[in-house]
Amino acid sequence: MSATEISAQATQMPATWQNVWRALKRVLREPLGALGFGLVMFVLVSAIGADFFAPFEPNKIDIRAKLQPPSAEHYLGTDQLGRDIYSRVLVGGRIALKVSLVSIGIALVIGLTLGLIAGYGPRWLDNSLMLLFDSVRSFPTVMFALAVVTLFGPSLTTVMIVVIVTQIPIYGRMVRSQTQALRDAEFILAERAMGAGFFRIIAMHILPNVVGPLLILASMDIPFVITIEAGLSFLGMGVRPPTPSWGTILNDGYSYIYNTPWPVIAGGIPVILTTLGFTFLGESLRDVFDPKLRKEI
Amino acid sequence: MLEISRLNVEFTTERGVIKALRDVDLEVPRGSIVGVVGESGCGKSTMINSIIGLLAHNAAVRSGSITFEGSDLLQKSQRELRDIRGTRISMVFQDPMTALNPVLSIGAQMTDIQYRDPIGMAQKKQRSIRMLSRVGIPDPETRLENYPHQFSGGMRQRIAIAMALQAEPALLIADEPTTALDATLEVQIIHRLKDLQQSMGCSILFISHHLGVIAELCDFVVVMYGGEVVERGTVRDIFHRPAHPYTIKLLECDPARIAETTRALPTIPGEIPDLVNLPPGCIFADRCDRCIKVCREQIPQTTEFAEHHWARCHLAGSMAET
Amino acid sequence: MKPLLEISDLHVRFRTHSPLSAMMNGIQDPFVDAVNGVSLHIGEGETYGLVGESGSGKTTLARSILGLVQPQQGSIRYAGTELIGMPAAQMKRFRSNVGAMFQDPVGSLSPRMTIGSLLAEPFKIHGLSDRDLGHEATRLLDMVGLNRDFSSRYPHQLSGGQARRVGVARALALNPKLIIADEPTAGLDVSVQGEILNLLGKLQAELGISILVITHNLNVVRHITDRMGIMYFGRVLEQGPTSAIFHQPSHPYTLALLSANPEPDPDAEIDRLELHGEVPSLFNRPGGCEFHPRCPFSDDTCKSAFPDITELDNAHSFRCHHPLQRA
Amino acid sequence: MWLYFAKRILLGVLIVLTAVSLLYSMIHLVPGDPVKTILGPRASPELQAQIRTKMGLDDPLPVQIVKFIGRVATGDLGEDVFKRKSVNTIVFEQLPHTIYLVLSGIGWAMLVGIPLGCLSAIYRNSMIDRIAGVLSVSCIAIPTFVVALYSVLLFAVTLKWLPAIGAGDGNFSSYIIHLILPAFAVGLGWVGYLARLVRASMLEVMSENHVRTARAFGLPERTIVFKYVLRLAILPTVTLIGMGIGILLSSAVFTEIVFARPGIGRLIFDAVTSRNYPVVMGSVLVTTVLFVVSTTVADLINALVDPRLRHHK
Repeated sequence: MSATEISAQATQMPATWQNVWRALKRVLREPLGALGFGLVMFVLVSAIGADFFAPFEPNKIDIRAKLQPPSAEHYLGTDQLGRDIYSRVLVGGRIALKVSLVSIGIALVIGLTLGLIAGYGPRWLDNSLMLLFDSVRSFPTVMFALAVVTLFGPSLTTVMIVVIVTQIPIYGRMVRSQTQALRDAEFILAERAMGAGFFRIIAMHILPNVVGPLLILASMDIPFVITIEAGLSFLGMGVRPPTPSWGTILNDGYSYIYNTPWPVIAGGIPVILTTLGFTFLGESLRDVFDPKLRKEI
Repeated sequence: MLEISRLNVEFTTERGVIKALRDVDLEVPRGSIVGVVGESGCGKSTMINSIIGLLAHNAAVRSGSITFEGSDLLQKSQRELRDIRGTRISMVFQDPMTALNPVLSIGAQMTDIQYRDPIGMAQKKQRSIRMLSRVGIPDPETRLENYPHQFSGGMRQRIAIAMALQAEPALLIADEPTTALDATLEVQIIHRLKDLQQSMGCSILFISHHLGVIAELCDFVVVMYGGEVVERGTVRDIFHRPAHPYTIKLLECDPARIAETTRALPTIPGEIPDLVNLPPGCIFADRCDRCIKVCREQIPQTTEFAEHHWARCHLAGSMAET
Repeated sequence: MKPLLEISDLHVRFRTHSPLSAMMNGIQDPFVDAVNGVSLHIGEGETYGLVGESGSGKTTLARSILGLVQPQQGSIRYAGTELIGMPAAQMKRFRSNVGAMFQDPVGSLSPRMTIGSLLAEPFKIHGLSDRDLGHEATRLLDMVGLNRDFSSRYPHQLSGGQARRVGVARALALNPKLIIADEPTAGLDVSVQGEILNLLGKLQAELGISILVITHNLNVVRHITDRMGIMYFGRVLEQGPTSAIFHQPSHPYTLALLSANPEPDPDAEIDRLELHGEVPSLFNRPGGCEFHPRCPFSDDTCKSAFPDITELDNAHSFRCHHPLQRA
Repeated sequence: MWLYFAKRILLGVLIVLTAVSLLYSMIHLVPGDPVKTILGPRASPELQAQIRTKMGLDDPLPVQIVKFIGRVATGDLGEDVFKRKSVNTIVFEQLPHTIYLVLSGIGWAMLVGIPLGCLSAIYRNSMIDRIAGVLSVSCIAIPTFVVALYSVLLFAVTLKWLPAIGAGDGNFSSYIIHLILPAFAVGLGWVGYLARLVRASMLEVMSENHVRTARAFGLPERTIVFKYVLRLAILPTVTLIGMGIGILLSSAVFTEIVFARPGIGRLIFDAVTSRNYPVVMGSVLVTTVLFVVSTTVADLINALVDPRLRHHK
């Protein structure tokens, strides 16, 4: 039996809890999958329990203790206002996760709906939606984000709007191409011949086959969104001070990079660990479920 | 010329070790056409891939030998095997739509496979043109510039045959070359193949599940089932005096052999056993209606009970007579 | 025999180029005729075999009967009712009268549903969910000779033959009067092929249904059909009782097809009509009789005019200017 | 083939037009008066009216869009109302710096990433493959601005090997030296992307039947890899690089800010900070066109290499 046959079986695996558990075991068997899973769990736990773990109030200013290197009291040192960077990193993680999960979730639902319509609906609707998607996609993300910031002003909501608008075309396009491939599949013809209507075919026969790959794709986008949030906050276009964010920690640190390297190092590492964790986990999930998915970005 | 003896090939998978080929014996005499018959999962493809040394990564030859022109192919290095492939042994594959490189012209691909010959480009091209016209491609000179997608399925299969025979190999392995084609084309290609074989004097190992094609084309027939060769003999032996119960059943099942119109077609109930957990006795015992006690306990040995006619069955000799 | 299904002068065309691209490429006729004036009828309890090579339009014909493809011209009447242009609601009710089987045994089953829910689908679609669907599923599994445990399995866990049985069960779920089976034996080994055909035959004898079998396998047609038609390039070139056609074909193409089916006997004497060339592309439809470029008997008439129907006795008819001599 | 080219280019133009209209309507449909946004709430009503007329905001939206597109089509991106300078001049002064950055970034990424991907595919599941796999995933995972910050920290602040700030004093070698770190930061992620993609598509092509045919004819492994596999496997890479220009332009914003380099990313950033909306509009537009042009060119290259597309009607 060839590897492709085995993977074909894996993609057709129905989503029961038993199978989720089995897939997780396969992910954990891969060293990188296990590492990714571990990192993601670590980030999730520390973000959820940020208030509990944080030794200091993240916005508490202590000018006398500014720009300190790591110590037993301040694990990651302090910033230019003497705030404890470790506490700020923990709370910043919660914001990064909130932004990415909420905005990807919204983009997923909208992209799925539009993609199904484009893939199964009439040709003209497909063409217009595709043109719209391609046009939105042609704005370089950060440029587009900056343009949006000029209008709405920098805020967390602005970041989420940018992410939602730029992700919808990606999910929409993918759902559309999968839907089109399924539309002419024999099992869809068989259902149509039996008299199944439009909504029944979409809901019972196309949706279940599209959702799995889409979720894997979305999980691989989490690091991208975290990067966007951190990046915009770094530029001062995202989260407003004094709210802690990995981006603002880096921005503050950058101003003092010639005085002390610690804030930049401390702000960058959580970003790297989180994106690495989600990327490793996403890649392993994809390898387990659907190796053919997303050869291109 | 080609002789496979006691070949064992296994695949390592997540489910366990698949014993894909077990003690396979096969012989292709010089200048003859040997047909291999068998249903899906019988090990035909694994056998071909073992001969040309292109087994999958998770496959391993456990024992046995494949002797070709006096030396064992299994003992050869990848490099030596590569020198044999395309010169002494050539292949034609099943699916003509995907067997050729889509972004290279036919001419480029035909020239590429002559890379060993110390002749000029123009001569290589001339040779390609000659070969294409021999397989019946009209206007070969201009068609050489075309890409595979500009040919129909039948034409592509002709091109594949032209490429395979260009180096005048001693052995041509044809893996279901006509299965994907329409019946009227199938006949054309079979006849062309036979003509070419006779004029070039090569041997052909012809894999097919179409009994009619085998009967028409081949001199000898090998019947495979569940990773074993269960019977082999001349084409007349197999079609007129089948000895193994599987062969008998298989022939009975073919509706083309049933002269009287009937709505009750014969079948072989059951399925091939799991090749990971083999039954202790004969591989066909579960589906065999002549199964006796010894069949479930002992693996039958290959016995020759008439000249050129072997079967792997405890009842072999006695069956042919009845 | 009263005809259950009557097709007359059916035309199905597909657009091959968008209007814009046709204009830019200078294509006058951006369509291909997949089905080109087909007439045939199937009686109650009858099995009709439609034979043809790839691209002959047999699958398109089947799909137009199932309402999956919209014909441009002609009529399809089921038990006297015209299907073309039927309102959607009525069409849905009609569908419960016709069961369909598609080529790929596993691929025609929705991959993420259990066999049990796949068998319940027809009832749900037609608003019959109040029945005991579990009971219906076991009834259907029994009918096609599958164990009841199959209910909880998924399509990819089945072998080709088992999946095909599920396909038969689904086609028969709503007690249809007509079954349209597109290549019912495709992808099956010879030893399993017979099981499926026998099953269909048994169910037909018990339930009195009509079957339209579409296949390229002449041996299958010979054994299981009462009448047959041979399609080439979107037209039916010859049709009539199966035994008559096998015994004495009139169209050269029929003979070529029959003789292209080598008998599995090394000593058989084959009196063969071998064709040259290949089926022309649908885009370059030959004028006159579409078969003339490959026909050994063609002359100038064949190049210019498409032959009319010639009726023989026994509802045997063909379209050819130079039919084979009758012995 | 020409028909395909014409169609593809037409689609590109259509995308640009839609994108411009979207951008324009978005800016004008948001709640709040764009003039007030630009001038701040304390501007005098006369000044507001003056700017409003100057920007053509009195017309209905579709008319404004058509007028705007017409103006852009003639190559006029409007005027920077603060500096009283043509936006064209401002944008095209900065654009070359960004283009050099993007090209050198993708250039080194290609030089490293493509061979790395090939090696991984040829020696699949070997040690090289595993190490290359971890490396490339890590490269993808680290955001550009973090790479930029860390490389400033390491190479400029700590090791003092390379300059961190600016684009040099005008002479060529100094420009190049100042380009090294930014180009490294911009390209690092792409090393990973390209290596992953080349590996995946090579493995896919290698499993195709025609490669088995080539093997069965005993072609040398070198010919098979470079002529039969790579030629097909490179096609998705071309598409990726075409799409990549858009992502690279985004990375350029961060890189130009961290390294205080001139360029269009920095221009937009400064314009956003000072709410200089005609400049924002103009430069986003130019980058969008750049992106559409690069994806279109990638598709055309694909069509040239792949005869199946070339003969497609």
